[in-house]
Amino acid sequence: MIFGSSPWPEVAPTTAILDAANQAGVRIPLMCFFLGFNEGGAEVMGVARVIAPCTWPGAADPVLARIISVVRGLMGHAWPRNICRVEMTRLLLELVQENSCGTCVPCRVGTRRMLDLVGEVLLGRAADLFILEQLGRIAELVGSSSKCDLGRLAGKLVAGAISRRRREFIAHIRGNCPGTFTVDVHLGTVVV
Amino acid sequence: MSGGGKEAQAAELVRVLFDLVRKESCGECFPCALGTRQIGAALDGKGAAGALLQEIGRAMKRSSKCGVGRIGGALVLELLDRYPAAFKTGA
Amino acid sequence: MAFPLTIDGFKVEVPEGTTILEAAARIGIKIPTLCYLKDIGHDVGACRICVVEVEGESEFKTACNTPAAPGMVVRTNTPAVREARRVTLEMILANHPMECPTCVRNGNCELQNLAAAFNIREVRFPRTRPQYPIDDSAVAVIRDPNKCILCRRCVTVCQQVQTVSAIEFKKVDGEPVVLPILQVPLGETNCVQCGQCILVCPVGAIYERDETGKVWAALADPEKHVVVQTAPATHVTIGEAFGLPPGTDITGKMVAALRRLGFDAVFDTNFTADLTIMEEGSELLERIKKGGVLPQFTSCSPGWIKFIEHFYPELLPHVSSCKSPQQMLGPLAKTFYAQKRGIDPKDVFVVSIMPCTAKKFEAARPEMNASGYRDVDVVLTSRELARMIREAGLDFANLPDEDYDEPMGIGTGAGQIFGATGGVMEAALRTAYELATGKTLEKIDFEEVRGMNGVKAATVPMNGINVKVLVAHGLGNARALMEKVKAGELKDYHFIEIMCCPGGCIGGGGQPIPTGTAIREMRIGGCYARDRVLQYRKSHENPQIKALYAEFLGEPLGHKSHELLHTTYTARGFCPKI
Amino acid sequence: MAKLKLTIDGQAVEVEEGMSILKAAALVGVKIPTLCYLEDINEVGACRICVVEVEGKEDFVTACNTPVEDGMVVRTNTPALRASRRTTLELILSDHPMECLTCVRNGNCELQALAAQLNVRAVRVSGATHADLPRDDSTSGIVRDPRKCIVCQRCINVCANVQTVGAIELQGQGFEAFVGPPANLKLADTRCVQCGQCALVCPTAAIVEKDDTDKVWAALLDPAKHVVVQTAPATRVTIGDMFGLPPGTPVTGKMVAALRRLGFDAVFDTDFAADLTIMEEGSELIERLTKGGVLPQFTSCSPGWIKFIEHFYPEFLPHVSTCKSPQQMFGAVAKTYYAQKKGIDPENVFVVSIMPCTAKKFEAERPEMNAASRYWNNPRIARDVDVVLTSRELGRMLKQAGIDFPNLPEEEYDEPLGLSTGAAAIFGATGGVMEAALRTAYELVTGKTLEQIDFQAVRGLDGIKEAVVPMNGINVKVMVGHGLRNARQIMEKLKAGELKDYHFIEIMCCPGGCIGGGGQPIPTDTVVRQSRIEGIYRVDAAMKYRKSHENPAIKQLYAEFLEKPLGHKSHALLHTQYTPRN
Repeated sequence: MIFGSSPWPEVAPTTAILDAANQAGVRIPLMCFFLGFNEGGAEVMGVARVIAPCTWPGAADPVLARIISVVRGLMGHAWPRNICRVEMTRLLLELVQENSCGTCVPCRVGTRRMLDLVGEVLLGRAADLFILEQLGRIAELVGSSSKCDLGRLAGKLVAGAISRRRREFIAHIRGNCPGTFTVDVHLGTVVV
Repeated sequence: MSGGGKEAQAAELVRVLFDLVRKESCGECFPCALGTRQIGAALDGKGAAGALLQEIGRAMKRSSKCGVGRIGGALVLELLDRYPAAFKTGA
Repeated sequence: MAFPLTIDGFKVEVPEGTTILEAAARIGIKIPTLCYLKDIGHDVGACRICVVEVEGESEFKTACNTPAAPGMVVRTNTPAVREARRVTLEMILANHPMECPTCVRNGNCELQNLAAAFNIREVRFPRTRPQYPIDDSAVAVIRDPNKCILCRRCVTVCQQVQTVSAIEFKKVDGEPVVLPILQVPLGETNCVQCGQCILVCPVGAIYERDETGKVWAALADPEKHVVVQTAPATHVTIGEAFGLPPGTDITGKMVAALRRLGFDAVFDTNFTADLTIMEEGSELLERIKKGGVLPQFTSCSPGWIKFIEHFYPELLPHVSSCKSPQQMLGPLAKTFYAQKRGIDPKDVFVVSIMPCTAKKFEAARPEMNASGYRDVDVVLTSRELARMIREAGLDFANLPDEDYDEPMGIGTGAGQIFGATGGVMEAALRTAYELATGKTLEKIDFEEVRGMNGVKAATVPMNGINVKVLVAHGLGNARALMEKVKAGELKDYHFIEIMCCPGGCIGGGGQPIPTGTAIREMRIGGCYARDRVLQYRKSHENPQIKALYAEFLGEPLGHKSHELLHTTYTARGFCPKI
Repeated sequence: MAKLKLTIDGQAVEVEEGMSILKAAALVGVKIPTLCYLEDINEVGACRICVVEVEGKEDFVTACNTPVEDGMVVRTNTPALRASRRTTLELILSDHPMECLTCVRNGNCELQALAAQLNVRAVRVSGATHADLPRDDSTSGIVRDPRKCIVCQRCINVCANVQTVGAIELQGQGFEAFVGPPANLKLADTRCVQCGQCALVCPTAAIVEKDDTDKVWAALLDPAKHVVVQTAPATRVTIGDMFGLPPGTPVTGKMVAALRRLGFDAVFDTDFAADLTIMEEGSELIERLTKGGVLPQFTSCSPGWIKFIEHFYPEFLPHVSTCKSPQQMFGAVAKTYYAQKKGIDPENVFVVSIMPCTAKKFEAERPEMNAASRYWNNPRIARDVDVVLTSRELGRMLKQAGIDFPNLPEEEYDEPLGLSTGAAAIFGATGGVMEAALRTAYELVTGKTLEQIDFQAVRGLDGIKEAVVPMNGINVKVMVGHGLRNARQIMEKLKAGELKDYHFIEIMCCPGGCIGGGGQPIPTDTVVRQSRIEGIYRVDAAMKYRKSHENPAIKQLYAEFLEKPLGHKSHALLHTQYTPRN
């Protein structure tokens, strides 16, 4: 199987796909959720407008190309429905921060602030739902005002996640994760 | 009496004197109103120390509107001179 | 008697009574000050920033309130003086919230300017004051005691100039603090919301309630038909926020700016000022004819109305029953205008641009719903409008001049001078004379009621009666007149104009900061200059007013007028909520 | 050029192709707020404050660097835009130290002003900051405080493109991105020439001059010290900026009065030393011309330029005049001739310079700038110039002392180092040193009186200017460049052997010359520079003497002390040598 431009790494049979992807230098899970692969047809259409792999103008960008190729590689593969969306959001933001050129304010500071806020949500440290408003507000900005497609993509994906998966964010804020795995404990246990 | 006891006594004396000034301060002019509180904080080990306190003392002594602040300032300078250790408690 | 003294080695000759501060200014030395404010006579020497060395004195002297003396040798910039000033300022800064970028006074703050001038790069002291809650209990005036530096200008203006004494300086739990009397929230005191305290506050410790958010929201709401009215005094003051000289007539630019902000119709409160004259003039003539309560008091100034309700409720029958121009335009917009344009009145949203914080209180009075809805939805002060214009990035000074919209866009010169003390009286006299005598008034400038004198008087013969009038501005002067009315000394007077704020509305509490005596005079000049150049200068000649009566109201003091344009007052007494 | 029609906030406007939305909006009275934007220098769209809505585009675009298109429908002030701008600003403020009241740019800070303009009343986001980034005060002239940096990149672009030095770059990625020298070097370890153009364009206080005012206050206090001050040519038309006077207003007399009120014992003029420079440098040129020295000769007044050539073109150092800059000539003369004349122990003479320039701080600290010490053979005389203050620092001292600058009387400089000519005044503008040199060289070489003394060809803001002046049968060819990008172009031509027939080249480090120096009041932009240049030539036109060699105080100095240009004492005190740097 081709994973982006590089072949699958050799891994032990029980290795989680997440770990395998990580070894290949790619964070996977975020995209499957964000692209709505498990969300049913309507959702796929809805999000595909934002990041249709073939038409996305940012495909020339090496980072986006990598993300897109990951997505392509996963097309057709089943993915657990009950994966933790909040953790995915965090992974996405981590990836964006690692790759942000740091030139424009929304992407440089905004994605970092979102990353911190999502971290608070995951750790159950958010005091109340105001944090979601904050996240939404920054996501809106990053999605509409960033200089390049990387930031815009991240902002839109996070904004989408918050509005569509609000219930799951709220569950985290109240101290429980509705997904079958949470951050640290379950990350390695998903086997495809 | 041991040196420590003397210093503790001095610290107590400084505190009592300063509480008096603080209570007397009408709060109307800034050097006295703010200065007494800064010195208070220093005595509680939470504020400025050393040369900074001297600056406050000088400002109080010469800039204050009435005698309370002026005496307060003079007192700080005097006490800093005689019992410097009293101001170091906890600082 | 002039005498010489020496300041920083320079000889200077000054007359007796000159302070060291003024003497130094003569030779190009601006001794720094912070609490001093000459215009309101505030020279308590609290901040001690203006200390100087005087030869032969061991203590520093405060330059703001120490008179120069013959042969005095003063040094303003010695190391000891610099150190003392610096320590004082640093201790102030230690207690001051470091939140300049988000402070309403950012860029217009005396403490910020002083800190810049003093070159302070570090605050070496800890905070010593406790944290206080923000008091936003009052409709218009909000206090943040954490930013207060205890200069006590607000106390002086409230106690000495306005004689309201809603706030005081005292020690609470050993901490000096400025707070409302009886330590209750400001909204529960006799504060008249005049906002003079805001004008004198050097920092952001007292400020108007910012309601620009509500207006932005209404402008963005496609359902709403948002109309705006601009008070007479704003015509000559908004420019100051954009660097134009005080008193510059910016009417056309203001209209252009409001249109660019997205208002659906731009009306002029000057129009309803003319309407007020029609109603209030008719009321006066009726009182004189039918033996009503005299003298009649004007009712345009909401701070004054709240003042008389608190302090002289027994004199309320003297007050004209006419609403203020702002509150006349509100209901007309939601009845007359809505009807004419075929708009559902519930969708009409009325915004006022006012020189005044008390107007926010006035608009919120429960009885101000004559149209069946809140007559005026949001009141913005001049400062808030300037902020909106700035945020929208409008290049105000270079905007083209545009005209107001029909049918409430024409104001006469008489309406324009409502902005200055004496203006309502002059406008009323211009119209009352012609209505009462049927003759044309030749000399329409009533110079004797103009200007910054605290109380002004005039006598105007009309049809054999010598109409005697008085004009006062600033509540201290109002109080003096009220005491005379109470003592029965003003029985032969017919009409008294009272404006809450010194100088009238051009000196209102919502106006651009700074607002000092010199600036007030320039703005007054601006009002009369605009009066002189307008086509119509008498309220009853305003063609739109004639049309309004013909199409809608019928006649002054008629049935509809009573319903929409007149009101009642509430005796409140001293500190009503306690 | 083609005209395009578009609509901005409902108003139709017709503009030329290629114009940005920002400039088009200004034509209809809409000033779209900006932060990182700096015309022609920084149009990178980093801050995203100037975002606008364009009909048909889903995302916002930045007005500063998006060209207009025909039929475009632009909205600049929608609720979404206001929210976006405000949130962006909150993000910036969430990583900016909240210490306005103790900040050197308080009251002159673009971030502070923008926060006021956008009505930001709370910073509702918080989190990690760059508060732990260390201050870099390794250089003599420039201090960097990366905590206050908002990563607008203006400094990067002015350094790389206007000055072609490239000492600072964008480092790191994502939130960790910051501006600084590469490889975590200290600024002093880079090829930074300390011109301070970065400090002029910084919207906040992330790059500022090193503040030396405390040293001056201390010296003024010290009764043992005889504190003299010299004022650079360019300062007399710029200090007024800090007190609300229009740019370019000549304030010479007020500046003298102000300095006296600060307590300086003698107020002298760098212009005097500028006349001296012309005598020495002109004589050097004539000598090179007649004796076949290295030509073209380059001027040496601008310390940023000197450091530049030392770093980038060390092989051409023999072209540079050996004359010290006027500031350093003044210091050496003050501690020798003046001290001797007044009978003051030179150890106690303390020389303060008021300079338009941050690089002058570096120049004064160069190890070789201790001629007086060598002259008297006294190691306790440390430096020829003890402290250099920029125009901004002087402005701050005056404000601190409460001096009502605009209302001061006009006063005269002290004797004997206070007398100067119009030729010296124009040292402040690009082309001025050349013009001053030509006025004197012509008369010295030909022995005739120069009738037309205004050399218009070398004036103005064109990057490179040239002139040919016939003198005794030789056509003297001169060239003038300002801004280091232009200097680099000239050097490349020299390298290629294209300037063999040129005789004299003036280079100023900063665009516009010293009136645009890195120590000047902020803002300093092209319009301000132009006004200051006009001010300088007004000062020149009003002077009694307009040729350096006619300055009676200079004649007296040669008669009483130096004897003759390029003489023995001149060489010891007024000439120097240069150091090739990597």
